[in-house]
Amino acid sequence: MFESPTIAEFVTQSNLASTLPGTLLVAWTLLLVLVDLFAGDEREHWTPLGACLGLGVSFVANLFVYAPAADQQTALYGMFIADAFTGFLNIVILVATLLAVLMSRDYLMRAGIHRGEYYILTLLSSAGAMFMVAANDLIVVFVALELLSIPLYILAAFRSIKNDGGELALKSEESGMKYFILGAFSSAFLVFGAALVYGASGTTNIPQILEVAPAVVDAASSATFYLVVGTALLIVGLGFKVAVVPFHMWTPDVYEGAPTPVTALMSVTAKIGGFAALLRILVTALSVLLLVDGGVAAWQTTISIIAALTLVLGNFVAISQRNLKRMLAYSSIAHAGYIMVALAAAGTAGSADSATQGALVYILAYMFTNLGAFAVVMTIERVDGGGGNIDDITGLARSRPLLAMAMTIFMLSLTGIPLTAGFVGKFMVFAAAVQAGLVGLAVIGVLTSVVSAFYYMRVVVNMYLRDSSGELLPALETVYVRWAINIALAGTLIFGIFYPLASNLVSMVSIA
Amino acid sequence: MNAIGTEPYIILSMVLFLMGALGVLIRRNAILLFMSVELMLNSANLALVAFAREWGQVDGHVFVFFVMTVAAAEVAIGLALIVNIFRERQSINIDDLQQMRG
Amino acid sequence: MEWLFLVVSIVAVVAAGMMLTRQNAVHSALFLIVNFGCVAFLYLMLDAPFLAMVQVTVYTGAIMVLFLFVIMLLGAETTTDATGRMRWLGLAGSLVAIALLMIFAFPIASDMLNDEAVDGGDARASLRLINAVPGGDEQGFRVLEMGFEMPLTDEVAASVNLAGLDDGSPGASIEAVRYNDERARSRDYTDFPAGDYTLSATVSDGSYESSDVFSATVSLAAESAHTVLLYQNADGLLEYVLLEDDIHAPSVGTMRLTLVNGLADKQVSLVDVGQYTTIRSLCENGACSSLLPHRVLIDQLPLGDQISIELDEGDYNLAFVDQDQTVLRILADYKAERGVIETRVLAREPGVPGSQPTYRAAVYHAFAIPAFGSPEAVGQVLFIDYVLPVMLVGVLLLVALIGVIVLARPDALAQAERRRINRRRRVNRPLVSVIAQQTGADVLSGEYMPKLTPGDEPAD
Amino acid sequence: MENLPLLVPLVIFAPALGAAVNFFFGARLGEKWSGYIGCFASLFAFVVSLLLLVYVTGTNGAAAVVNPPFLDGWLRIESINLDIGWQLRVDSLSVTMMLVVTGVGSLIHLYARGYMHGDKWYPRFFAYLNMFLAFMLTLVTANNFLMLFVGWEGVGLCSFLLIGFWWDKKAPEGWKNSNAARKAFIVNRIGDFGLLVAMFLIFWTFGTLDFFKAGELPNTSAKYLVGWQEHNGLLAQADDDHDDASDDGHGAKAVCVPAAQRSVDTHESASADDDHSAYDTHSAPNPLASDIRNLYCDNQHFDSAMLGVFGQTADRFGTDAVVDFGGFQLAFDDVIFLAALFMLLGVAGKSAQIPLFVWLPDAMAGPTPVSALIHAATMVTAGVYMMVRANVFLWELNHAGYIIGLIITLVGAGTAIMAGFIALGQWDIKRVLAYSTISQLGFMVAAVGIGAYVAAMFHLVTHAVFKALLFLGSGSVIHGVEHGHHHAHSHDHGDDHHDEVSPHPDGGTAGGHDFDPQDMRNMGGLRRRMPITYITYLIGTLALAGIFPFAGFWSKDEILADAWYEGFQLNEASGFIAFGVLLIAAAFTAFYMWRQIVLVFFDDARSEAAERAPESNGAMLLPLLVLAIFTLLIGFINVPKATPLFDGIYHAYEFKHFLEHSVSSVSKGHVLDFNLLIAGIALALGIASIIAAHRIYKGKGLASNKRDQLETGGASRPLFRLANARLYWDEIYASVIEQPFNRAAGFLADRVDWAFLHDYFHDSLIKRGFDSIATLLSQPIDLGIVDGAVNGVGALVERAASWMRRSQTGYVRLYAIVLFFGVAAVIVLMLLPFIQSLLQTGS
Repeated sequence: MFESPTIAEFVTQSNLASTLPGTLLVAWTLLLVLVDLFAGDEREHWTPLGACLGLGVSFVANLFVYAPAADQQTALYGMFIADAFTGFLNIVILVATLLAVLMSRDYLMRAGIHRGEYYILTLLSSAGAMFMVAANDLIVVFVALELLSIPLYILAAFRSIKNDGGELALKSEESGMKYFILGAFSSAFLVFGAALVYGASGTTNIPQILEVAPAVVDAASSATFYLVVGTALLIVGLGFKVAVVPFHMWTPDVYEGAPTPVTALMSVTAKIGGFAALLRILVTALSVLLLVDGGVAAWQTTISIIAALTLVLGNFVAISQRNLKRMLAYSSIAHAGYIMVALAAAGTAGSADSATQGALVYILAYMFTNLGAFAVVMTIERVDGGGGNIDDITGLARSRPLLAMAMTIFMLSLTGIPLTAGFVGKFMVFAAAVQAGLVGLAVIGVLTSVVSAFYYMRVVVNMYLRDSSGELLPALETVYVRWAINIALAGTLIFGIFYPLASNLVSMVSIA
Repeated sequence: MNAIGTEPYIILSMVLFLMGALGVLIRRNAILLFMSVELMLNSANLALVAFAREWGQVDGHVFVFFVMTVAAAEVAIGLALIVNIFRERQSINIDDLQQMRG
Repeated sequence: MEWLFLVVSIVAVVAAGMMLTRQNAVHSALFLIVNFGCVAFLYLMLDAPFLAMVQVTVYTGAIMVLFLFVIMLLGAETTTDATGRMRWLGLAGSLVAIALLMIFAFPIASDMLNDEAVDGGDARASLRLINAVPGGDEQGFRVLEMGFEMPLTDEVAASVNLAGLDDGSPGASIEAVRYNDERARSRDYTDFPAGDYTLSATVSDGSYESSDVFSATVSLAAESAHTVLLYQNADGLLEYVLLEDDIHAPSVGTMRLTLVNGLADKQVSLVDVGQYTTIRSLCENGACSSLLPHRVLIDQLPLGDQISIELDEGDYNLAFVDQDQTVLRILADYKAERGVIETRVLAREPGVPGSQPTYRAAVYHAFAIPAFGSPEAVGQVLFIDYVLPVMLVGVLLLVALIGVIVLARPDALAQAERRRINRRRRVNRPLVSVIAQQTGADVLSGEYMPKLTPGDEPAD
Repeated sequence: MENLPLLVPLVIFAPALGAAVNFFFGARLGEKWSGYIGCFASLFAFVVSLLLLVYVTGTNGAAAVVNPPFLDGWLRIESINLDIGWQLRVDSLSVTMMLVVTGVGSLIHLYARGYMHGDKWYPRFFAYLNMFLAFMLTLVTANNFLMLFVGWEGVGLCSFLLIGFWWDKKAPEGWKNSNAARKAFIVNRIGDFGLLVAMFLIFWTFGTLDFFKAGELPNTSAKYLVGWQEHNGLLAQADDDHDDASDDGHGAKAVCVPAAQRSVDTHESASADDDHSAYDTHSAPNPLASDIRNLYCDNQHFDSAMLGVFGQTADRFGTDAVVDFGGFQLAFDDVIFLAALFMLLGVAGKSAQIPLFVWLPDAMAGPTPVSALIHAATMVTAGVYMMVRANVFLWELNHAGYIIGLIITLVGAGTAIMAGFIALGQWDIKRVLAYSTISQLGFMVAAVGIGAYVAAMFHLVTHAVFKALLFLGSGSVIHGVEHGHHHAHSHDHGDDHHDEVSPHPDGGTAGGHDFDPQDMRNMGGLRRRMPITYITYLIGTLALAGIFPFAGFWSKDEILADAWYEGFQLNEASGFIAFGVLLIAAAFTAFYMWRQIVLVFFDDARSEAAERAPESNGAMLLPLLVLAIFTLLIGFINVPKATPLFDGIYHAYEFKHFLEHSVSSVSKGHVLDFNLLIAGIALALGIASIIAAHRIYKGKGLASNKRDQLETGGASRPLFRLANARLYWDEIYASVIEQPFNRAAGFLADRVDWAFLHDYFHDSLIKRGFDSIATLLSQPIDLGIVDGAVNGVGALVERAASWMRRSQTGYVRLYAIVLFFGVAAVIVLMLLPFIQSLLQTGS
């Protein structure tokens, strides 16, 4: 007979304590479902407040669980890995979600689609991201990825619940559908890739794959083939989530159509989840296996090419965009390219740590900056969907000087100007790339960031140096949104000016 | 008993997988698109089960179990989206969804 | 078998092809069901009966029915594939797919030609250690090391190490099992590849670190489980015995009880003594001299030997007796649960020298290997090792639930609107009907309604 | 004295604090206090700079590296061994720059208080100015390339903000301002890219970005070590310390440096000794250098990797060292050459050299104090400063036969003469000065090219003073004319118009009519109306024209003398080029400046506004006077050896000796006596040009139709037209490149491809392609090559982008197939390395 452990045994054996940030968030959200059910219409602000509180609880739990000196440990029978990497990214995810939630309430009220389920889905999606970051098994990667994505599919289509046939509802619906179809399509590739890796190595546990992989590669049999093709398909499946070329096509459409806070959220958490899984799988499990020549992983070429394509395409197409959300969508593709550069750098033996740290700092900087930019875009959007074009922000410096200043700083940070967080991230990524011998990639990165100045600066120029073309928009600035922008601004500047902060935070991170 | 090796199953699953992928490319009916995705997932499951037998572990079976559950969740959401879209546009032709582009 | 596989796979591929090409969505769905059925059949061929069942019920039974339901609900059987845009997609996609298939098939096929046999993977064997040596008895237990006999003064912690015989690769090691670990679990087994090994055991107590007790060469077969039992022989020296555990599930409705004798000077029997009270009265003085009518289950087991019996489900009062019919240990109200595999090791408890020795019948559970691919097999892994994904999938289903409710219930928002329209209709009915007459539509709500003739006007 | 360098962070923090206060509380403080704070912050920084000067002179040129504790480890990535502190460097070079920046800056702050009076963004202006100072000082005090880059970017940002300061003006003016700002920013980004690449190369090569490590002297590399030690009596000390290490005292020397190298170096330094080398009197043992010194003499294995970038360069240059770039290898020397080239690109951007000079004339759209401070005196010289800082690179490269010096000289001299020529034909008073600035920057760059680092720095300093003077003077003139215009027209148009007119003096065109207060055709006769402005402007002009004894004479003469020496004594091509070209450019300088004097100040007023122009107020005149006095005196800081009249009165080459402590190449260079011939030629040319200009313009005013005298003259007309149209570069491009292309296009399109793929090929590809090339090429060059390039490339990029954009059709299935192609591509890519091994098993 199968002996099941008692609850107490389960808690101790499974090391449940180290999964607390995620599990607490899930549990809190389940409570929130009940609260939302019984709170009634007149207390509908309970759910967003509860969501913020839940994020705070999870944040505190995270601080306790991932104390600075905490060692790497696994939990839940090897499914979950708790290390500095997890802790750091958990914080980034939680802050991102908090900002998105802060942005959401006003937007939903304005659009007339305020429903408590929105926050529940948001929180569960973030919980999915948190588990994905900590995944130590391909199965968990897959399931957490779906938990991350499926709420986002729904949220992308959230405007359509109003069902008034308006343009925005249609766009939102289309966005959700496109995201869903392509997401499911790419998930299938991911599953097949995982199946092949399992077939080659006989395990789905990431560290165990690492143990088995060298022998598999040496065998040069069909198992090798499974492993390589499986790796390729894993790259495809996760590359879709992080929106790198050529798996990026969904991004602009989905970003444009989805409600802006959702766009902001998915542009960050989905990328974090995807990159975390890519780093864990490629660097941890599949790095050694494919070290073909001179300590360079065989996937490095592939990742480098993807990174270069992403950088070029993302930055160049962004130039010709008029819609701010679309521009930011392409810009987010481009930023995925920069993180991809770090990933490629992690493929050189010995530089995995610096590359990972660079990627993490980049993600941190990108999180603050991008969410801030989206928050600004959201405030100037109109209910009917107007106001999101680059020409609509002309003269913003006059009507909303502080908002314009914030946007300027976000744009500078996205460009990578010193003293902003964006520069710190770019610097660390390029430094890692150069150290890993990817000078060409670093040069492409620098060149494309020069190109990126072109369209980011156009926003600034439009705000400051041009007269307003039409009537000035009644910008939406309530306390919530203002707080979101303030936090994002503070993060962008603090991490930009006090450089050691970011690099110290990630200095313990090591996943190789 | 196991006269047939793993490889034929894998090849079969790859064939089915690629047919599913092809279905996503050529069908315009959104529901059929989903069915094609289901076919892809299903063929991945077949590969997993074949590998599980090869390794003599049930981990592969467990993976299949999760894939099935996730597929069920995805189908629920996908069909809800389709119904929603149909209500708006009286069409589930996927090519009609191209309001956003460029 | 080959032909069966060929037929099923051809049907599966043809069904998939039909699914892709049918214009009618219902037909496509039905062909997909055929395909899924074929896959379920393949699951059966692959020793996955449980998954085959799930495939049929969940996929074919639930998901595809949902598909069919939605298709018919929307009346979308033949939603136009007629728009001629991007016809090249099919061709280009097929070319890439064929190219990919070539890439896929070539190495696999070449490998298949090289090696037709099924690679059974690494066969695993399991091993555990049971320590039946109590410490603390100064007169008794000794470990022979370097020609000296040393008394063991404290509890003995024993360790076993398996080293591969051929290549010296580490097989498994089991650390520091103490005598007091009386209740062992099925998970105490350590898995390692099957093969020949050098087995060595060490013991240590409070005063002596790691003394080698012995080493021996053992051959451990695949899919087997072994127990190393450490006991003390009649001379007070430590010995071991390697017991092969029968880990296959016991017969239906029974449990399997294995008795191991860890007592040097006794031959142990296991007897079933009907009534509890009688035993109790017999042994009030701590000395159970003889037993009333009883049924002997195991008779006269010598030191280090083991015997397994199958007990029917139910309550028992069991007693261990020695060759002199002295009761060593009584298991009152013993519950025999079906499916349990249990090992009882009779050993002496540590005690004060000179006093009456007491005995214990330590219990060790063994695991029962469920059949590969059976629900038990999947379930065991699922709910222990994969508890995290199970949790996540549960949350995911909740998400799907919420999502469907949110997406498919726009009426919640529309209700207020409809109430407003209805209210207006009540008030302005005559006016609305006049307008509706002329336009054929309800201009206020935008909803279409039948034309009203003048005679239909409400009377208010 | 020892602790004085610890003050150096204040130099940055004072302006930064001023900027922050003005930014956040400026509106509440009001104009008066906001101005006070700005000026005080600047003056405070100036005082600190003076204290640092006291330190540097008092400790005989000791360099100090200050590492503010709270910014320690500012940039640290342990995994790749990167640790860049916010180190501030105090040595003679940085102190020179600090003094220029804060000194001129303070005067301009004072001036701006008067000039910006009444502007609605007054506090913001001072906040920007202070912020600029903070960044500029960050740049000059940096001890590593990264900090330099931070400052470099920061001043670019401030420049952007200040050029576009009046972006909110009415339509044409505001647009012009904002476009100018954008152009400056984008062009500078191109330069920054060069600098970034150079930084990457340097970091890759040296593993550090520090110029010098703390305590390291400019000459502390293995090559120069012995000479340095011997001359400082350090070897004896080292011997004492290591008696037990070696019985023979000379053995200890060998520990430090290989014997063969030692003898050579000793010889070199001995010969250098005759030329007042750094080693004899001016370089006392540096108290902070003790640890490095121990490093060399204690450590048996000298490891140059412990040095900064320049120390390592000096040590490894010319050896067979190679730099491994992962995939390929380059010789160490070649890498330095590449880095220097990329650095030159950065210099071209920031210091407005060919081909990136185009932003600077447009930058005159900013307020005049900004033009004076940023676009004449300080920021634009950052490039020259950086090259002087990197003199070790250039020195070593030049002496190893690389043509970097020639390239730099060509760029600098070409810029000098081209800008000088264009300045001849300009009407806008500030635009003349802008081209003059470009021309003078060309002088400095050319000086760097021929290895005359001191001359470059010297000219930088003097130019900062007198060009600031000229700009401020021009501001005063514009201010006056503008006010005169208001007085003249307030009667005609009534009060409502008066209100409409923007209070900014530069923005005269506001209000809807065409009067341009910057156009010299509207001036004349201001000598009488604005006497103080006139006098000071005259002094500045004479200095710029290189007339004895004003500052420009000394610095320009030194550049020419160095060029002459380089060309005629050493037979270097760069010297010939520099000498010839710069001499002509100097003549141009004198001519266009005197033309300006005559047009602005002499003769009769040519407009009502000029007739009524009032003298500026005291706040503006005081800086003019101070700068005029400095213009008279500053040239004497570096009087050459054996100058008649001055020999013995002044220490010869005071400034050179001052710089020797930080610019190591200087001490290795030659030392020239005053060359009467060259000075005479230059002076004669200058005076001749002035006389010529005077004869041409004086008394005749402008010819009919407000045309220039040169334009009416038969022979000079084409030349003037050429200058006025900024050399017709657009037409040249059109005829040389565009027409043949069009002809070829026509041939291909009409004959070859007419039938074949006509629609697609002809219409889409060739026609559009050539159109875009034509568009690119026909961009008017006066808007700038790079303006054209930016727009043209921008257009191409936009076109490519929109092509890529069109692939985003919105069809999900298309997205899916792209994804599918991606899958195939990734699989193939991943399989490539394994195919061989898989094939082997397959066969």
